[in-house]
Amino acid sequence: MTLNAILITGRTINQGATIENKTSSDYQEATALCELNSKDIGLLGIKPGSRISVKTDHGDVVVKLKENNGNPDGLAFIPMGPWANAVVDPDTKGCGMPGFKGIKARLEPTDNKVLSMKELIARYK
Amino acid sequence: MELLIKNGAVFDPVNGIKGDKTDISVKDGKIVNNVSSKATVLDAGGRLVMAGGVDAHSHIAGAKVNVGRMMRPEDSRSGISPRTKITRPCTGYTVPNVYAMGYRYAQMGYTTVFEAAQAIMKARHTHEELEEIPIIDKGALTLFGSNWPTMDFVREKNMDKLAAYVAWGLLASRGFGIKCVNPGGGEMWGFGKNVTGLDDVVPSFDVTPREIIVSLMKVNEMLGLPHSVHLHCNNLGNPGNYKTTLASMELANQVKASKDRQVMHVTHLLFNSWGGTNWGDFESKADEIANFLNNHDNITGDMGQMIFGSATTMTADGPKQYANAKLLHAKWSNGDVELEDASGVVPIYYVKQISVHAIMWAIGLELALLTKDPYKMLLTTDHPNGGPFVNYSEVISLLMSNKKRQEEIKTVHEAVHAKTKLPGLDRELDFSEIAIMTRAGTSKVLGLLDTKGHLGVGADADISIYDIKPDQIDPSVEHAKIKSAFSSAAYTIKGGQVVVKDGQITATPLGRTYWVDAKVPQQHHDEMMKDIVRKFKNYYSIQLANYMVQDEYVSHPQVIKAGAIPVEVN
Amino acid sequence: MTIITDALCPFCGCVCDDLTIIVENNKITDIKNACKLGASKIMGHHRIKAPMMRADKKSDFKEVSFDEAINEAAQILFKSKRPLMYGWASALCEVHKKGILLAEEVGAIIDNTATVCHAPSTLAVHEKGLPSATLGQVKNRSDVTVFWGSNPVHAHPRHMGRYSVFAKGFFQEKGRKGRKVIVVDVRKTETAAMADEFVQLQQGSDYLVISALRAILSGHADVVPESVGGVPKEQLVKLVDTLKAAKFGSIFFGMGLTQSISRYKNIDNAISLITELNAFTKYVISPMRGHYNVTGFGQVCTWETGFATAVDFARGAPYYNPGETAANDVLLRKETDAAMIIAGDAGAHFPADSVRHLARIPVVQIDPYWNPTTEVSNVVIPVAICGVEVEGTAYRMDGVSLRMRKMIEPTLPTDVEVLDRITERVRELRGE
Amino acid sequence: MQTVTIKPRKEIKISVEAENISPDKFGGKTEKEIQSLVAWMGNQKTTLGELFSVKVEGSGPAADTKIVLEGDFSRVKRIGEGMTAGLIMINGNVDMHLGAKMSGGKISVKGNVDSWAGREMKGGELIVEGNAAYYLGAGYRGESCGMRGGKITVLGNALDFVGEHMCGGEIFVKGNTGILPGLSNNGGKIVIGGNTSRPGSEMSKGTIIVNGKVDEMMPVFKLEGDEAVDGVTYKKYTGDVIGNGKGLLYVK
Repeated sequence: MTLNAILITGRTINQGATIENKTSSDYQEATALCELNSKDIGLLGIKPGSRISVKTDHGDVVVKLKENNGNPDGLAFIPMGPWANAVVDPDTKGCGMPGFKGIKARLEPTDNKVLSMKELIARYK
Repeated sequence: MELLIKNGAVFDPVNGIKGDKTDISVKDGKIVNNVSSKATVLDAGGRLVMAGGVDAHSHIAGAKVNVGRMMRPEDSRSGISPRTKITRPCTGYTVPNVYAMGYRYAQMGYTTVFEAAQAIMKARHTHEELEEIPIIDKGALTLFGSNWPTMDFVREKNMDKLAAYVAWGLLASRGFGIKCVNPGGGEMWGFGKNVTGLDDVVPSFDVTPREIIVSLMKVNEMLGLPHSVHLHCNNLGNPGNYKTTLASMELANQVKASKDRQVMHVTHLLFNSWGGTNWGDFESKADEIANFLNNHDNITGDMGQMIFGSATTMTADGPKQYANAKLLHAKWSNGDVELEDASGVVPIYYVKQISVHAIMWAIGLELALLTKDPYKMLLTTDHPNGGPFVNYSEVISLLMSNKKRQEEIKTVHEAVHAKTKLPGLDRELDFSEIAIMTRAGTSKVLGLLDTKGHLGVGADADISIYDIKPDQIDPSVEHAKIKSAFSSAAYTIKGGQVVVKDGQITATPLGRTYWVDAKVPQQHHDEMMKDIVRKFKNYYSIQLANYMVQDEYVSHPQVIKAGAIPVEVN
Repeated sequence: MTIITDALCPFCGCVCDDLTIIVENNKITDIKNACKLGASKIMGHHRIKAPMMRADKKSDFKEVSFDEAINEAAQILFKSKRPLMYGWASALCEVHKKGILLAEEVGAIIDNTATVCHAPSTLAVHEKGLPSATLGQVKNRSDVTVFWGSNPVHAHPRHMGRYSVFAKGFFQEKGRKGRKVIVVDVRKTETAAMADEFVQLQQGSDYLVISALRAILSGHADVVPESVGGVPKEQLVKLVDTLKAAKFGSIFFGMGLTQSISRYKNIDNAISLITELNAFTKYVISPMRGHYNVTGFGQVCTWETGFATAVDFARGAPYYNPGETAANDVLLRKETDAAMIIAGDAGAHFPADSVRHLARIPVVQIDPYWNPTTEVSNVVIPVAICGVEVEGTAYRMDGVSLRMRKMIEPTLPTDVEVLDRITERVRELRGE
Repeated sequence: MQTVTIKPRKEIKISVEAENISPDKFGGKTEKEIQSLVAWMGNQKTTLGELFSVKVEGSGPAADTKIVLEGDFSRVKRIGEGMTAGLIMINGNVDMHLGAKMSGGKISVKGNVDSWAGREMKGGELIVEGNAAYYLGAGYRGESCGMRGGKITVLGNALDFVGEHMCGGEIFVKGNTGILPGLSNNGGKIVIGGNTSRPGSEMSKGTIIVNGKVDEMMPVFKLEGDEAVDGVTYKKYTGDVIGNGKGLLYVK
């Protein structure tokens, strides 16, 4: 099952609290996740805590699913950080700011593992 | 380090020198009687020599100046020059970067400049910028006119506590004197309102602008501060405001000076000498203002001359700036400071063919030409409100040449004929009068005449030499030469060091920052602090312990001591 | 044991200055008044211990001396034709001054973390100005507080308590009870859950909704369609009435505006709304700045260069044009041929393509912490933590400058010392 | 008539700033003089001759100077900046700020142009056969006026902020544009052949004609009814109503 969603990224308190400790599992737990409401999670047919693949025109990444019923239908949220940035729209639109919010994304359950920060960045080398 | 300036045509009104060839000896940054034969000799070649220029009112540093830069990249991109071996890059015209501020003043022969307004809570920012302005000596006036402690102590009629607050506020802000902007209006603007005159009551504080002004003047003299209260009158920028200005100036009679200077300096009078009731019947009342000054000796003013072209208005007069932004459909920044004051920044473009602008331009010149004593009317453009300070040479040439004025009048809106007296004024200022308006007078008004604004023994060796031979020029006719010479000094000497030669920066020493350390009886201080502690606990958004400007921000201080003097107040 | 009172927090733009820090044997053992974010940073101990270098980014780092690392950093900058010097938000203003000087000397582009945060807000200020106020003005007066695309519960945990919602002030003696709180967002965030009114927009429709509010405010409700950005017109009309009824209103906006479609034009439009509301009553608008001194970099850069960030010194004079001179612009164009990343983490917070380019060019990192930027660096110079081990100036989100305390003695050099030494070495290489 | 042909000597990766590539700078100059004109590559001050081969045929003033750019100029900025006369023909793509502040003459591009083409243009003509990027015919940060005069034609598409702050002149985009074309239009004319979104926000004067689809209309326009322009019937809107704008927006 594929869920088409609009992806936004942003701060969370756990992302902030681990930001000066980015090699830690705490940071990964805080940021390598994607929040959807329970209805969308139901559409995906998996449970919170499962792994999902998030694909956009700009990249793909595997993160853990988290429930957040503050999200409207079809809206996915990934905390700011390297996992989110694997899939955001880099275009600065003539004003220097990449597209961290409002990216069309395709979400699917996956068995692939969530890469660690070092593994994720190693993909760019 | 010794320097001997020979063959200069010296204009030093304080010491009665009017163009005489006078040698000037310099040693260790001061002017001395004579120097040894080892002194470097600088031959002025008969050119005009004056003390370094002193500006008593200019917006050169601090929060609102930086907001001006931030909101005006289109201004920053003008006046760009790359770094050199000696200088950092320069940007901006109306809101230059810190380096351009210092270099451009020095290039005009100015060596001392006072920032006209800082809120105590944002004073650290002011000093951060002042620290990076090269060459010139500087200082900053501190806003007290809408501060809650000021208004509370005024209401309580407790001048001891008010004096203690001013003394503490000057220390907290490393400030030089009392600035009072649209008294009461800053607080009113907290809820989007304003005062309309001297007797409006500020709600919740139950005081009037009149009471604030008089009280601040009283404590200014109680403390024996070097400078007087520096007043930006209520109703600035409104047609008909000359009446408020005259009524405010009348208040100076209520206080006796503690030293040989005015008790009230009314600033940028160009914006406060307006007649009429609206933009249609707008007219100059500069004559009434000048007439008042001519008949009173306890009050001084400055022009705030307007320069056609781009300007950036910036003032602690928050409500005025919102009104300006609406009128001009211009971008608008507002900067209320909790418990203290307001501020606003709005760009403007002064156009010769707009009647109001043409009349404003004339008002500034009328003020200077109708005020008989140049010690009472300083030369400023209220930079960058009337226009950027780099245009002082334009103002000087206008004041020295009726011919130039008449030529200019032909190019501006005809309203200057019906609405101002400028076309009929044929007074032409001489070099001595210019020296007073830009040096001696500004220094006297600031209370710095012992070391600034003249070339007598003991003065700071701040000297400018201009490429004019006074005995060979008719400024009235050769006004273009006057303008050119005053815009770019042949030499500027700061503290005995040549910092400008042929208009080019040759050295960039860091100048000093003046601030006033005023003492009050401990008991008054303690009483006052009880109130301050309560305000921090309940109302400020920062801790008292983090409020005061630390020594680190004033690396080259020039501290002037002052203290409580018992004075008679009427 | 030493107790430091009224200490300042080097985490977010709130720069809370009421912390109490307990220090024993040069270690911080306890902290009072800090939020989770501040406490985690001040109490954190995960540090890079020594300078490191490597030629091949796929190989492991080797520890080197500071001299070696500083020399290599200087060589990289000296040889570069298009250096980028990025970061700065977690450093003090004293560091920014040194950085701008070095950028001038090596002809670099200098940009700060605002480029992925509130730089669009500055672009909007160029268009419309910034009607704002210090936070105490909000605390004492604001009776309508709007959070638009910002989520202080997560990003600025003490903002509401200290300044904007729960705080008691002179004209707001009742604190929360005297204030109406409105949240405009695409998600019902924890902040929205605490609001009196939540206006839920479709993602990316902020610009349209703000224009609709302006149209209604200016008496042109007739042209506004029945629904804008997913918000019923009726609710927009009611919202305008609520806004107008304030005695003092304040709007705090965040990345919801700066990063969505229309970028800075969202803020441009919001500033106009605030300006127009001032014709009715008092309103101010403020960006919710992220890092504790991201505002400071903008201030210093502005007074030194005339421009707030993204300043290109290639030709010796400052040139500014985000979209052309911002960090991601030049990284995505693969123009940058060397980078220095200091007090900011491009590796974590830039899009993948930008990080890919960083992985291809020489990169110098100056930072206390190991992070994704470290992973793409060749030279890593660890430094003392500003605001914990180094004192100096920071600007709170409302532009109030404060002096950060030193809580403990540093065991590593400061950013200022490192930048001084790099600058000195660059001058030597140039033969000066 | 003077014809100057310029070709890059090698691939350019770091953008070159070459405001000296302009008929005003080349007119009446010899090959050697043109080669010695300054250009910047990153922080390296260099010359046009270092970066490009320069061939000059004939001689003449700016107005009679034709500059032909052969090869890849996609990393060469500021070509034709401030030009007042003459002709520049570009056979490939060019980088940012093409023809910025130009007041006369003509620039013709076979390929694509990057952002800020025709920025603050005052006069003359700019023709782009390919696509344009952001801020076509727009202004500089903080300025109240972008393009003031002249004509820009783009046969392909353009991205966001076409004609931002326009105070005069005309822009024709045959294809689609990104969001917010004609933002704060203060007197210019923009014709869009294809689709766009959010046109005309804050316009006070001027005209915007959209022949394709408008994805999202700004909620600040008053529908005045149908009106024919050059024989084509459009829905006519006026606005932006917030500032009592007198702008005209025509949507098919």
